Amino acid sequence: MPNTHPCKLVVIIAEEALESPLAKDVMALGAHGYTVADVRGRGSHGSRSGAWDADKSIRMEILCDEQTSQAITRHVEDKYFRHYAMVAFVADVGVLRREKFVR
Amino acid sequence: MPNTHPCKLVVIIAEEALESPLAKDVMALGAHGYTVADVRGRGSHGSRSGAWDADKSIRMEILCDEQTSQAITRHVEDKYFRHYAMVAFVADVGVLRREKFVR
Amino acid sequence: MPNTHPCKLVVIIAEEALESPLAKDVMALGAHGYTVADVRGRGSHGSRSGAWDADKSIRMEILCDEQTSQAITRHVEDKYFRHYAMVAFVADVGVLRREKFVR
Amino acid sequence: MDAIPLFFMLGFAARLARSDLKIPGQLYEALSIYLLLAIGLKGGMELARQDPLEVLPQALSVMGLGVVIPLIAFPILYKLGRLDRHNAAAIAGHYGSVSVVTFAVAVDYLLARDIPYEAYLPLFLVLLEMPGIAVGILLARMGGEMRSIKWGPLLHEIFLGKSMVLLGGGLLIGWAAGPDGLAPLQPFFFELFKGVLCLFLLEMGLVAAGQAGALRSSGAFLVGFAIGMPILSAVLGALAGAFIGLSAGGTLLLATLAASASYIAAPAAMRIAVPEANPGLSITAALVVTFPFNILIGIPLYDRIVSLVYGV
Amino acid sequence: MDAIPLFFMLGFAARLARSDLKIPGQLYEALSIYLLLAIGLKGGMELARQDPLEVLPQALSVMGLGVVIPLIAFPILYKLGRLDRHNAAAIAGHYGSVSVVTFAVAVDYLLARDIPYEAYLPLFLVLLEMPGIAVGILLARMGGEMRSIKWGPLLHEIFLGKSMVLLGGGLLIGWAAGPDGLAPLQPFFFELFKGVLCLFLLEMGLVAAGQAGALRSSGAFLVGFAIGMPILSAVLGALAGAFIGLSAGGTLLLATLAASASYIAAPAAMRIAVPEANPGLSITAALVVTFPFNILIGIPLYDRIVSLVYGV
Amino acid sequence: MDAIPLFFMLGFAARLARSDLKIPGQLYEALSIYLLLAIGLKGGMELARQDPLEVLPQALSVMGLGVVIPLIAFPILYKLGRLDRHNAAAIAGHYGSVSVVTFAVAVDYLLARDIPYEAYLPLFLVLLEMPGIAVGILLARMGGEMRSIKWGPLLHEIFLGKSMVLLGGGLLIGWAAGPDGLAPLQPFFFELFKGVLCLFLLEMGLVAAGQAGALRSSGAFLVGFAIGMPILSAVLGALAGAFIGLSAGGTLLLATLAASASYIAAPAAMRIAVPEANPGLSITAALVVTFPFNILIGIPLYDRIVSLVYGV
Ligand SMILES: Nc1ncnc2c1ncn2[C@@H]1O[C@H](COP(=O)(O)O)[C@@H](O)[C@H]1O
Ligand SMILES: Nc1ncnc2c1ncn2[C@@H]1O[C@H](COP(=O)(O)O)[C@@H](O)[C@H]1O
Ligand SMILES: Nc1ncnc2c1ncn2[C@@H]1O[C@H](COP(=O)(O)O)[C@@H](O)[C@H]1O
Ligand code: NA
Ligand code: NA
Ligand code: NA
Repeated sequence: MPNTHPCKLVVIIAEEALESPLAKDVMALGAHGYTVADVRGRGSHGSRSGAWDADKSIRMEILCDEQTSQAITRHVEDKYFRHYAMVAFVADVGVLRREKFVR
Repeated sequence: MPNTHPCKLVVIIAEEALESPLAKDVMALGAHGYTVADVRGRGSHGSRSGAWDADKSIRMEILCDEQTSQAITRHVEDKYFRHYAMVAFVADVGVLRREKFVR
Repeated sequence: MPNTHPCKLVVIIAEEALESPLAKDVMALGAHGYTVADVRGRGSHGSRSGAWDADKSIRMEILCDEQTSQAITRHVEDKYFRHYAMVAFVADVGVLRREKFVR
Repeated sequence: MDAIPLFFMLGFAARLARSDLKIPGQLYEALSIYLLLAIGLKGGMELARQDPLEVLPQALSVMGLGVVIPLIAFPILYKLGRLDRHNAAAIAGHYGSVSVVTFAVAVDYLLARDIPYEAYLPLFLVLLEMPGIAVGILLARMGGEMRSIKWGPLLHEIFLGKSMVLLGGGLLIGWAAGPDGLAPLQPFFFELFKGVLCLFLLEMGLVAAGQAGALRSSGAFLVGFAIGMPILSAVLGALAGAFIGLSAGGTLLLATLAASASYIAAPAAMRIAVPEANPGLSITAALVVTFPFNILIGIPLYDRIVSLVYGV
Repeated sequence: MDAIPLFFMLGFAARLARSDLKIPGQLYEALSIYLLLAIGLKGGMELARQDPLEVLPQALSVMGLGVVIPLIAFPILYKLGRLDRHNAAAIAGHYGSVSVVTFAVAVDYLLARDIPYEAYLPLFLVLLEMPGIAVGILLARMGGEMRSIKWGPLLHEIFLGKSMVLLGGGLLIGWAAGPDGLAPLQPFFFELFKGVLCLFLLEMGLVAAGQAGALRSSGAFLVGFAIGMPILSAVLGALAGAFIGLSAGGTLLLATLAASASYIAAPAAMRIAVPEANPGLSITAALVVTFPFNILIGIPLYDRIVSLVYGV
Repeated sequence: MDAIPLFFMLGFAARLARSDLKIPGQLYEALSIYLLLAIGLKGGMELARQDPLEVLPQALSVMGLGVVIPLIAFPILYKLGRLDRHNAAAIAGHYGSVSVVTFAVAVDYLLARDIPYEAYLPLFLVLLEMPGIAVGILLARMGGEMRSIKWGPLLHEIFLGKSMVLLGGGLLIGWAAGPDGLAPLQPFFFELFKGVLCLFLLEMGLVAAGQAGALRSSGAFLVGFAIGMPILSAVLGALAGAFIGLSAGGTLLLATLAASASYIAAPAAMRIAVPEANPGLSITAALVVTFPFNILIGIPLYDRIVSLVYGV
C-alpha cells in the first residue's frame, strides 16, 4: 500500500532576475512552498553560463495541486514567457504528507 | 523499442543537517547510490535562504526499485518528518542500465 | 483544459569532465537546449563529494521529443557508460510552449 | 607595462581560444562585493575631510550629467540607429549609469602616474549610478505606458540594488569611521585592492569574450555607438569637471565615469523595469565594446581630452 | 567610530530594507574558516610561551563556567519561561557555548584601546565551546530518555564539528609552529583579520535581520532572556576571571565569552541531538538579540562590570 | 616547525576522524587559481631579467626530462606491475607531469633556509606540465589505436587547460609587466602566498584522506611505485639540474618537479583522452601517496641527493 499521494510538480527554469518575482507569484497563486537551485544552460536565447550577474539561471520546483499548477503555468505564460529566457514543465509525482501541498 | 526500464525516483528536500544521516539511511535501506544538490526554498517552516549554516537545504534524489522506495519513504516519515523542515516525493521514471538500481 | 504538452525529460548525472562533450552531443542529436546543475553523490564508483576537480559531478536535464530522447540515451549508453561514473533516466512530463522542444 | 589590461587580455584570449578556465560564480560575486565596498570606504574616508558646502554644488552638477547623457544617447539610438523605443531607452540608461571597474582602472592610471585627484570622487560614482537608469526607464515608458511604471519596486531596485548598498554603505561607513577607524582595515581593503582588481579583470575578459559572439548579430551601428558615445560623454564629463573646478586628475575620473557604461546595476534594473528590451544588445555594447575600449584606449584618450580642456 | 558595528548595521539595515544584497554561501563559509583558523593560530602561538602549570587550573575553572551557565539558564527558561524541556535545554546549551565572532569583536575592542590581555585566551574559547552543548543535551534527555542518547555520534558531532577542528587545529598548529614558524603567515592570517571580520559582520547583519521576523512569534520572555542572561553570565565570567587571576583585559574577554551564545556549533549539534527543539527559538535568541546586543552594547557594559570587579 | 606540513596533517587527520569539516568547492577553485597565477607572475617577473640565450638550452633539457620520466615509468608499471596498457600509460603520464603545490612547498623550503635559487624556475614548471601528459597518451594509444587519437581536442585540452592558462598567462604577464608593473600587486599575489598555500594544503589533506580508502584496493605494488618512482625521478632531476648548470637550490626545485606527480592537469586530460584508465588508481598513487611523501619526506631527501650530486 503506497504512502504517497498524487500531486503536481511544476518546474520553472528561468533567468535569475525572476527568482524573487516568481517566488512571490507562486505563493500568491496558492503554492505552500518552493525550492530553488542555481543552474546554467542553453536554449533559444543562447548559452547562459552562470558566470556573472546577468548570465545566471535558476530552477524552481513547486509541489502543488492540479488547480494551483494550472494557475502557475498560465500565469508565467502570460506574464513572463514573452520577454524572458525560460522554460517550464509539469510532472505527476506522489508526495508524502499530502496536507502540506493542497489548498 | 525503448532502452529504459521502469524505476522509482525518490526526491527528498531537507535541512542540510540531515545530509549525512539520510545518506547513511538510504544506503542501509537498499539504495545503490544517491545524488545531492544544494538548494534553498520556502515551506511550512518559513524561508530557508541557504545563506548560512543553519539555513541550508539539500535535495537528494535516489533511483531505486519500488520496494526500496517504499522503505525509504516510510523511514523518513517515521524518523525525520516530525521534527525537521522537509518534503519528499516519488516519481516513475525509466532508467538506463537497470542492474545498477535494483537489489 | 491543460496548457501543457507531452514531452520527454532526459536526466544525466555524470562526472564533470563530461559536461562539455555531453552538451555538444545532445545539441548535435537534436535537443534545443539543456540545463546543468552541480551535484555530488555516491554510486557504483564510490563517493564523489565534489570537493575538488576530479571529484565533481553534474546533473544535466534535457527536454525533448521521444525520438531525440532515444537518440540521446542510446548515444550516452554507447559512448560513455562503459568508462565513466554516470547514470541516466527519462521521465514523461508536460511542457509549456511545445514548439521550443520538438524538432 | 601596466598589469591591469594584461589580465583582461589574458581572460579574453583564454575564452576566445576556448580554454576551460572558469572563475567560479561565487568568487566573481566575492570579488565584486570587495571592490564595491573598498571603493566606497576609500571615498567616504576622504569625504570626512571635505567641506560639505563645497561638495554639494559639485554633486548636483554631476547628477545633472547623469541625466543629460542618456537624453543624448536615446535619440541617437532611436532615430539614427532605428532601434525600437524599448531597446534605445534601455541602452541609453546603461550609458547614463557608470562602471565601477572602469572607475577603478582610471584611479589606478592616476596613481601609476602620480597625478593627484580629489579623493572623494567615489561619491560621484555613487551619485552617477542611478539617475541614468531612472532616465532610461522613463524614456522606455514614455507615451501612454507612463502610468504602467510601478515606481515602488523600481526605486527599490535602483536604490537597494547590491552595488548601491555596498558603494553607498561603504561611503557612509568610511565617512563615519574616518581615517583612524579605517586604519586597521588598510591591509585588507586598500593594500589588496589592485590584486583583486586584476583577478576581476581576468574574469571580465572571460565574460566579455564569451559574449563577443553576439557582436555579429548586433550590427555595425551598435559597435560604432559603443565607441563614439563614450568619447562624446567623456568630452561632456571633462567640461563638467573643469566647470565645477576639479583638478585635472579629478576631471579625468569624471570624464571616465561619464564615458563608462554600467553592466551590473543597469542590466539588473532594466531586466525588471523594461523586460521588452533585449539584454543581449545593451550588454554587448557596454561590456564587449565599451568596457575594453575604455580600459585599453579610452582612459589615455580622455587624459588628452582633459589636457586640451585645461589648455596644458 | 569603530568600523565593526557599522558593518553589522549596514547588513542589518540592508536586509530590513529588503535590499537584494546577498553574501554568497561559500564566501560565508570561507570567511568563517578563515576566522576560526586565524583565532586558533594566534592563541596557539601565544600558548607556546606559557607555563602549562599556570594555565591548567585556569583552564579547568573556565570549563566549569561552561557547565554552570546552562545549569542556571535552564531553570530560568523551563520554570520562569514555561518553555518545554527540549526547548529550554537546547537554548541553555546555546548560552553555555560561545560565539567566536563576539570574541573577535571583544579582542578588537581591547586592541583599539591598547588594553593588554593574556594572548593565549583563544584557548579558553576552545575549551568553552563544548561543555555547554553537552550539558544542554543532557538536560534535554533527563528523565527516562537518558538512555536514548547515542553518545558516540554526539561526541563526534561536538568534538569534530568544523569549528572545533579549525579552532583546535589552529591552536595546535600555532603552538607547534611557534612565532617563528607563523611569521610568514602573518600577512594572511593576522593583518587581514580585521577586514575579514568586517565582511563577516556585514553578513551577520544580513542574517540577523533576515531572522528578525521570528522575533514576533518568540515572545517577550525570550527577548528579555536573550538580554538578561548575557549580563548575568558576564558577571559570572568577570568574577571567574578575577578569581583565576586574569588581567582586566583577559577578564573582559572571559566575561564576553560567558555572555556570548553559540550560533554555529550549538545549532548544528542540537539539530541532531535534540531534534524536538525548535531551532527558530534558540537562533532568534542567540543571533537576533544576544549577538547584536553583545557587540553593540554588551562589551562596553562588561568593561564597566570588570572595572567594578577590579575596583578601578 | 614549518607550518605547511602541519596544515596538511590537520586536514588529513580531520577527514580520517570523519570530521564534517569541508572546504567549499569554489573556495578550493579560488585558492588554486590564486596559486597558479601567483607562481606564474613571480616566475615571469624574474624571466624578464634573464638572458634568453642562456635559458633556452636549459628549457629544452627540462622538456626532455618530461619525456623521459614517463618512458621509464611505463615499462615499470606495465611489465613489473602487470597493469594493463591504459592504466600503465595513464599513471606514467601523471608522473611525467608535475604538481604545482609540491613545487610551492619546495620553494618555501628553500626560502626558510635562505638557500638561493634561479627565480625563473616557474618557467620549468610550465614546460614540464605537458610533455609527460602527451607521452602518457601516446603510450596508451600505441599499437593500432594510434590513429584513433583526436589530436585537435587533445592538444586543446593540454595547452588550454586551466593550469596551463593560469601558469603560462601569469608568466607572460609577469614578464611583460616586469618588477615595476607588479609592485602594486605585491601585497596580494606575493605576501599572502604562504597563507593561501597553507589553506590549500589543509584542503589537500582532507582530499587525500578522503581518497585513502582506495589504497586497499590499489595493491602494494602501486604504493611502492608511488614512493620509488619519485625518488628515481628526483635523482634524474638532480643530475639534469647539475648538467644544465643550475645552482643547488634550483637543482632541488628541478628534482622536486621531476619527483612530483600531477593531480590537476593530468587527471583532467587523461579522463578525456584515455577513458579506459581507472582514475582511482592514478589519483591514489599521485595524491594519496606521492604528494604527502614528497612534502613530508621527499623534499629533505632530495636535498640530500642534490648535496651528493654537488659533492658538498
Ligand atoms: N530543451 C531544454 N531542455 C532543458 N533545459 C532547457 C531547454 N531549453 C531551455 N532550457 C533552459 O532554459 C533556459 C532558458 O531557455 P530559453 O528561453 O530557450 O533560452 C536555458 O538557459 C536552459 O537552462
Ligand atoms: N510546496 C513545495 N514545493 C516545493 N518545495 C517545497 C514545498 N514545500 C516545502 N518545500 C521545500 O522543503 C523545505 C522544507 O519544507 P517545510 O518543512 O514545509 O518548511 C522548504 O525549505 C522547501 O525547500
Ligand atoms: N541509485 C542512484 N540514485 C541516484 N543517483 C545515483 C544513483 N547511482 C548513482 N548515482 C549518481 O551517479 C553518479 C555516478 O554513479 P556511478 O557510475 O554508479 O558511480 C553518482 O556519483 C551519483 O551522483
Ligand atoms: Na556613463
Ligand atoms: Na556563553
Ligand atoms: Na614529475
